[in-house]
Amino acid sequence: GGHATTACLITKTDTNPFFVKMKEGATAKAEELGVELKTFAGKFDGDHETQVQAIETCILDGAKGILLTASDTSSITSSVQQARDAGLVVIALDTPLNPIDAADATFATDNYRAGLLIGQWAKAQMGDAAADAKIGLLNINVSQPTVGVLRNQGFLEGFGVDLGDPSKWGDETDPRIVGHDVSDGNEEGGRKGMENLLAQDAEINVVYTINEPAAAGAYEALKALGREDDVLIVSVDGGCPGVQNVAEGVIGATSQQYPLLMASLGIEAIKNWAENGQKPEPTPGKDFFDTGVGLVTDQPVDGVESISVEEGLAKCWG
Amino acid sequence: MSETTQSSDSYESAANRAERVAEFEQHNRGFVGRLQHILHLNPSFVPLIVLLGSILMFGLLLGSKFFSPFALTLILQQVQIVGIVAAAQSLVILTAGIDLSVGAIMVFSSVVMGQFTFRYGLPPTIAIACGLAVGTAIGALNGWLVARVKLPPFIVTLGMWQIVLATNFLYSANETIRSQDIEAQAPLLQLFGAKFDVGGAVLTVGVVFMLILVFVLAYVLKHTAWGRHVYAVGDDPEAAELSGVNVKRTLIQVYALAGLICAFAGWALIGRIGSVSPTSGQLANIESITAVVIGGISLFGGRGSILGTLFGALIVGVFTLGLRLMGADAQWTYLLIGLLIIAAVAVDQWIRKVSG
Amino acid sequence: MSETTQSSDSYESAANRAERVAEFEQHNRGFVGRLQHILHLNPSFVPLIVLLGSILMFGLLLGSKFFSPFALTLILQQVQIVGIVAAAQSLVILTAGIDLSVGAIMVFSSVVMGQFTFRYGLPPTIAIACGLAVGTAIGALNGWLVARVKLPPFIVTLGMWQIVLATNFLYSANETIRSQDIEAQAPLLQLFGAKFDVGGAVLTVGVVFMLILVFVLAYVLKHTAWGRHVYAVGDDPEAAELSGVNVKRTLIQVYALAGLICAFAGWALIGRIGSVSPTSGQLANIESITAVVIGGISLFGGRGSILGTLFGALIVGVFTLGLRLMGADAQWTYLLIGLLIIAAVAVDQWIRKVSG
Amino acid sequence: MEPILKGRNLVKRYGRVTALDHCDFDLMPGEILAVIGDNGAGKSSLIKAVSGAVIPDEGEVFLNGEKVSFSSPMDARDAGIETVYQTLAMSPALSITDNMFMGREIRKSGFMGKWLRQLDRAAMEKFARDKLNDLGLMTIQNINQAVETLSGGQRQGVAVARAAAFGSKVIILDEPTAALGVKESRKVLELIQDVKSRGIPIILISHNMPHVFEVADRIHVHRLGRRLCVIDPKKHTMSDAVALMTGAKEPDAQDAAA
Amino acid sequence: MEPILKGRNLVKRYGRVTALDHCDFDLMPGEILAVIGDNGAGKSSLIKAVSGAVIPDEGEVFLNGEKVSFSSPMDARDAGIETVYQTLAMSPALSITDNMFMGREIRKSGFMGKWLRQLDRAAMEKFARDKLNDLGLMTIQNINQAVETLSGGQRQGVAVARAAAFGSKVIILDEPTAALGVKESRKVLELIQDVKSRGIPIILISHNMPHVFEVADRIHVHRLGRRLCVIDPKKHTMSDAVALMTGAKEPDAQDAAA
Ligand SMILES: Nc1ncnc2c1ncn2[C@@H]1O[C@H](COP(=O)(O)OP(=O)(O)OP(=O)(O)O)[C@@H](O)[C@H]1O
Ligand SMILES: Nc1ncnc2c1ncn2[C@@H]1O[C@H](COP(=O)(O)OP(=O)(O)OP(=O)(O)O)[C@@H](O)[C@H]1O
Ligand SMILES: [Mg+2]
Ligand SMILES: [Mg+2]
Repeated sequence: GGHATTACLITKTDTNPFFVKMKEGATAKAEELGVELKTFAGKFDGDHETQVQAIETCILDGAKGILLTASDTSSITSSVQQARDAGLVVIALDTPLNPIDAADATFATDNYRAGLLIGQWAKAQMGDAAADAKIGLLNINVSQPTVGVLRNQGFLEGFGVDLGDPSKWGDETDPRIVGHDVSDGNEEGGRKGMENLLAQDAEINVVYTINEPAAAGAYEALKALGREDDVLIVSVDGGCPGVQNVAEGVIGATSQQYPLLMASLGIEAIKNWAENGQKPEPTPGKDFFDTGVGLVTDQPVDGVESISVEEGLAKCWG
Repeated sequence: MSETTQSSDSYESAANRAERVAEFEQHNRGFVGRLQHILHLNPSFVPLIVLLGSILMFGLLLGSKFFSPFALTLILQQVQIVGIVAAAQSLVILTAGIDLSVGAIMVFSSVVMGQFTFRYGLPPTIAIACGLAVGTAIGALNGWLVARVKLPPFIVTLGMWQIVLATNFLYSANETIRSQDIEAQAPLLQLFGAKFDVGGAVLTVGVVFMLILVFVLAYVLKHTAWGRHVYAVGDDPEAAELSGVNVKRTLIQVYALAGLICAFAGWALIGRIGSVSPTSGQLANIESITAVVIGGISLFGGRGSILGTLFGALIVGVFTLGLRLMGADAQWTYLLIGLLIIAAVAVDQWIRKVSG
Repeated sequence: MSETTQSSDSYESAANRAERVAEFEQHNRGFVGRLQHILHLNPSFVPLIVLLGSILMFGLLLGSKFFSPFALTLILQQVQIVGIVAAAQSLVILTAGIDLSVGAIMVFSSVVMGQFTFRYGLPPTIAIACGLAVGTAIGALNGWLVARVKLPPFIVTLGMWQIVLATNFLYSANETIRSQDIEAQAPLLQLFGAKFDVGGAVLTVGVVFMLILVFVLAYVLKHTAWGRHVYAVGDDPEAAELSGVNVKRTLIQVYALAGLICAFAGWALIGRIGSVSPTSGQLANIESITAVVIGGISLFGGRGSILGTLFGALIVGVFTLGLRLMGADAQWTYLLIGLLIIAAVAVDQWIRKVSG
Repeated sequence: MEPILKGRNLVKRYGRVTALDHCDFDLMPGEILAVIGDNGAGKSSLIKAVSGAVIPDEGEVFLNGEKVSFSSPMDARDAGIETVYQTLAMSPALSITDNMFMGREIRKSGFMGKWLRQLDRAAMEKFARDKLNDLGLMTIQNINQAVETLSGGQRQGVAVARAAAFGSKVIILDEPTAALGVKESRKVLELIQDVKSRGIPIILISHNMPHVFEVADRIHVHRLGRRLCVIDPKKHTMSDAVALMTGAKEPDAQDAAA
Repeated sequence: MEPILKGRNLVKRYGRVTALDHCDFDLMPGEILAVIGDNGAGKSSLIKAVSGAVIPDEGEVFLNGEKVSFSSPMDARDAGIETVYQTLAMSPALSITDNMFMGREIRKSGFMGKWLRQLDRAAMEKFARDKLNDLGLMTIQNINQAVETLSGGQRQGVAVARAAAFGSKVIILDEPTAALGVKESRKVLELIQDVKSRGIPIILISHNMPHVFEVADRIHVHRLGRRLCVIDPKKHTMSDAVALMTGAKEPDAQDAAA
């Protein structure tokens, strides 16, 4: 249908449930509004080249707008500029570009805040024991994509650890940190990474994980040692299986994001741009439109705003 | 023409007068000589030596932290999936092929097992059988393309990798089946994760399966006709064909068997990570090929032993855990593993050369 | 013993009476026959046919959207990095090796160029020279390990891949150098991204570089002694050594040259993506090897042409863009590309067989 | 008498090269047929075409008067045709024993053999050793040596031993003594006589005229991809044969017809 | 007279197999030295050891009285020793011309050759064609054919042509006529005589006694990895030679000392 508005959705990958949901949200909204949607994704987290090619394809295809979760937030800006020059509206989803105004608008979760919330929660939850906690961190991979760094550093900040350089993980000197390992953001890597951390120090009692699949893997490793009940696992994402795991005590708390919301807002914005030439406005006081983060836990602590598991399940995206 | 015949016979008949079996000086061997001889006859012992050497090294550096039953069995557990997949990879590489689709077959089989149980409500036994069948079928298709259509294995399995992985994501809709659900409803899927104690060391069914698999394959490759054919096909397919091996059938069987083993790896994967996760196994190709090559099997086919592969996988496992224990951070570990892979093979070459 | 000598001579001398150069029946050829003959002599035309076929197919399916100068030059732009790296990969594969470190060398070289300029404030020309030197040095190290220490290329470059990539992350601290900064302070780094118009089609320096590189290498491989040595080394290194090729030197040169080309690819990468991003190029290995194999170079070395590699890279580029334009979503695109890789090579094999 | 193996009008082209050019071929029961001809005349191509190693572009092959079309060497082998190819067709990395028994391995008796399909290495090694001793290949020190470590002549000896041991209907030898020493060549000639006395016909390709004239019953002269003529070694001299195959002499009318 | 090429006490072991067992060796200037011996006696190992193709475990090699230690066949070639190995050492996928000129290609003159280092294919092809014609290898239809598509004998012919064309000090031929036809063998023998008349000494390994006795000046009899004796073909019969190399006869005292 050459007459309908065409929109593109470009995600980092389409294997991570988070992006799968984002795509579902966009597809549903596009159908509702009669927008033709084309979707693209990188082959792995950090696959920048495929995203560049996707933007070029969208320009060639005559799309009206692009929804983009960038793998490399600063490198992508030249391609984004090319698209904007060609008359497309480019909206960054989930991850702001660097600089943020490289995109026409940003509908994002604040990943740093997501990390911060679970860090604060974990600290409060442990109380005095937090002073000599033993922390293991399971990141995504050694190439340190920005989301991973933001979540990780947010968590450490929230937990009260001195960050060193906030643009990378691994340079902290706090003795409470047992180590950083990588998990590829999936169960397999989560288990292996957790085992490696446990081999370094079997007394680990706080575990940060990049996402809930990694958390599930870490839990399996702990279970194999019978230590699943004395370790606090925190995570980010808020997918339904993840929230379910919070309900069952696998994960202590998780920061929930709202990919469906971001995507459907994005489609609406493109439609609006195509028909009225209007660009969306940021959240007052911020330079982006914040789609919000919710800390999901059944053990709320003072000073950290959170929502219950029921609420989390109602809003989850799985 | 009897006159010419005789003339040729006349001097040649001189050859028939006496015969003696060749006896060359047999030089004496000391311990080193005997070791060399053993290594010469059993080249798979070379990676074993490298393995023992690296265990010893980390043992000396790290002491009881490394020499604990926990750490040592942990290595086995971490290596089991790669070990099983590498066994499949070894078979394929012995035929001078390569299988880039092993990881995809593994994870897709595990997804089939999980989804058939949870989406369609099939009994786990049937779902597992289906998963194994799917793996075998994909492998057989690989084999058919390699043997019959005569496409290069690299391309066939590269294409298949993408096809199977995409199918996997499309079919599973990227949904994980949670460990808790499996435990409650279909514990059979987690069979390979079952633990038992052997004198302080915790082994899992998956680890035992890996070990048995490797030994069975070693037997098959060495002591059955089929095994010899696999080597012959990899060594020189034309010569094998001319000397009476059904090269095509052997190839199809090898790829199908590799597919089946990968499907078992998929089952073992469920046991290891508890859940069914469609995003697992993305590094299985490269890790399995690494294990095979470190283990001394030639990528040109026909040479090497599958026991070597097991040792190869363990060498990588030992290094990885050892380095983490020594406190190297993730990026440094990554770097050092790269160095050590090269070093392990260099030592291997050196021992081979010395053992001449 | 003159009597015997004569007896042997007596019949053999009959051979010397007449001589005639063999002339066999030369069967007539029609157009098909002539085409077959051309393909037989120039096997690299086979992927060219597949390429033209696929362009035609997408042209018919997509019409002017695909047949526009913009779309067609877009393919060239999207393929340029893989094309350059695949040229390096071709050299290595022709020697029966494989280079898994190409992607790592590429990004690390680009990071060196960027960081030397921005961190140490060196003039861009010097920084670029350093980047090229680093790439060459890593390549030469690969070559030294393969040729002198006699390690398998797969392992050497696998290890080097990890080492270089980890070094890259450690050195760059995972920091991207932004396009705007480069444009302002060191536009030379973006040289390969410079665009010019050729009749509506927008070409970049990088695209032109890729094309020139491939043609120069094709010339060198076909028309110089060094090129023939590369083929000989890949064909049968032992025979090459015995017949007077300095196998070790040739290997080291090939790997070093591959490293240099990858460093150029790193420079081109800056031009393409504007910025210096240490996370780029992670798929360069597999994509370059795919292009090489689709292009008809044997992974066993010694056979094939580098022009084929260019066509191989373009085939993948055409498929990728075509499928995306047709609106296939990512997983479907992967699945179809997987299928098409296999199909492309199957067609290739078939044409070769028919042209016998 | 009907030939046991017959080729008619065989054509094989390799690109621009025509290796077989409408070639006929007959092997009579119980005979030793020598095939002689210049290098590149197409002798190996001919025997490859009749033994299933290449599939001819045109023409037909008959075994015992029945048309056969072998699609692989295995088919020919199953039909009782055993061939020593000029390239020897051995797997370099495998042992002598493995190579000799490739495709017809002996399994152990009893449980190990029946159920675990274990090979009977001892039996195979003994058999291999015996066959090599029959050929006088005494310098082979280790029967489990990889074939690639054998000297050129030793390798050829192993290939001949294999064919002689297993051929049941036709044995084809493509230059079996080319790399062999004087003693070993003698042994092969004896072996050929021996096989013939068992009633099995043999095709022998050789450039060694004294050997050919010593053992052959008939000589097929091959030239430029086809059969020039068939001569009787008792009625012609070696000089005649050489003159024919090099084109220095035209064949007599009755020979050419044969 | 000082030997031009001399080996002393050469030892080469392969695992359990001893291929050379304290072997001596002498090649005199301008002579044709034949090396004969059983299969597996170690003849090829010997010439590999003196031509740099294998590095002996023990022992020394002298060229023109000076100790040399070739670490690769290239070293030997640069010293003027040209060898045809039994395995022929050719790159199967490359053309005849490429193989003949491997490592000593001819470049075009002028700009193309000097600066673009372009090969002079026409000149190389002509040279190759001529050399093959000299050997009577007329059945080779296409000089740019890949070597792997040649018949066994054609391939050997190409290897011999290469050595003869380029050898300057010593030419070593390991069974150069094994796969050759009658006519082509004759040509090679003529070629050997021809090379000798140019003053270049030749080492000829062969199992063909008539050929050996026809051309050799001296015969080195190799047995069980070492030199058994050196005999003069004019003073001994072929039967003597065969008996010596197979161990049926002991050498005379003065020969063994030689
Ligand atoms: N696979 C092939 N590809 C191309 N040409 C080939 C191939 N095999 C053989 N030929 C050509 O066919 C012709 C006949 O070869 P063939 O091997 O049958 O000769 P031959 O009579 O056995 O010679 P020889 O006595 O040297 O073994 C030769 O010119 C050879 O170059
Ligand atoms: N690379 C190797 N590895 C192991 N053994 C070897 C190797 N090369 C040769 N041999 C052994 O060394 C011995 C001598 O071999 P060589 O090739 O020198 O014999 P030869 O006299 O040339 O025989 P032929 O006349 O058959 O060519 C043989 O027993 C052979 O098996
Ligand atoms: Mg032949
Ligand atoms: Mg020899």
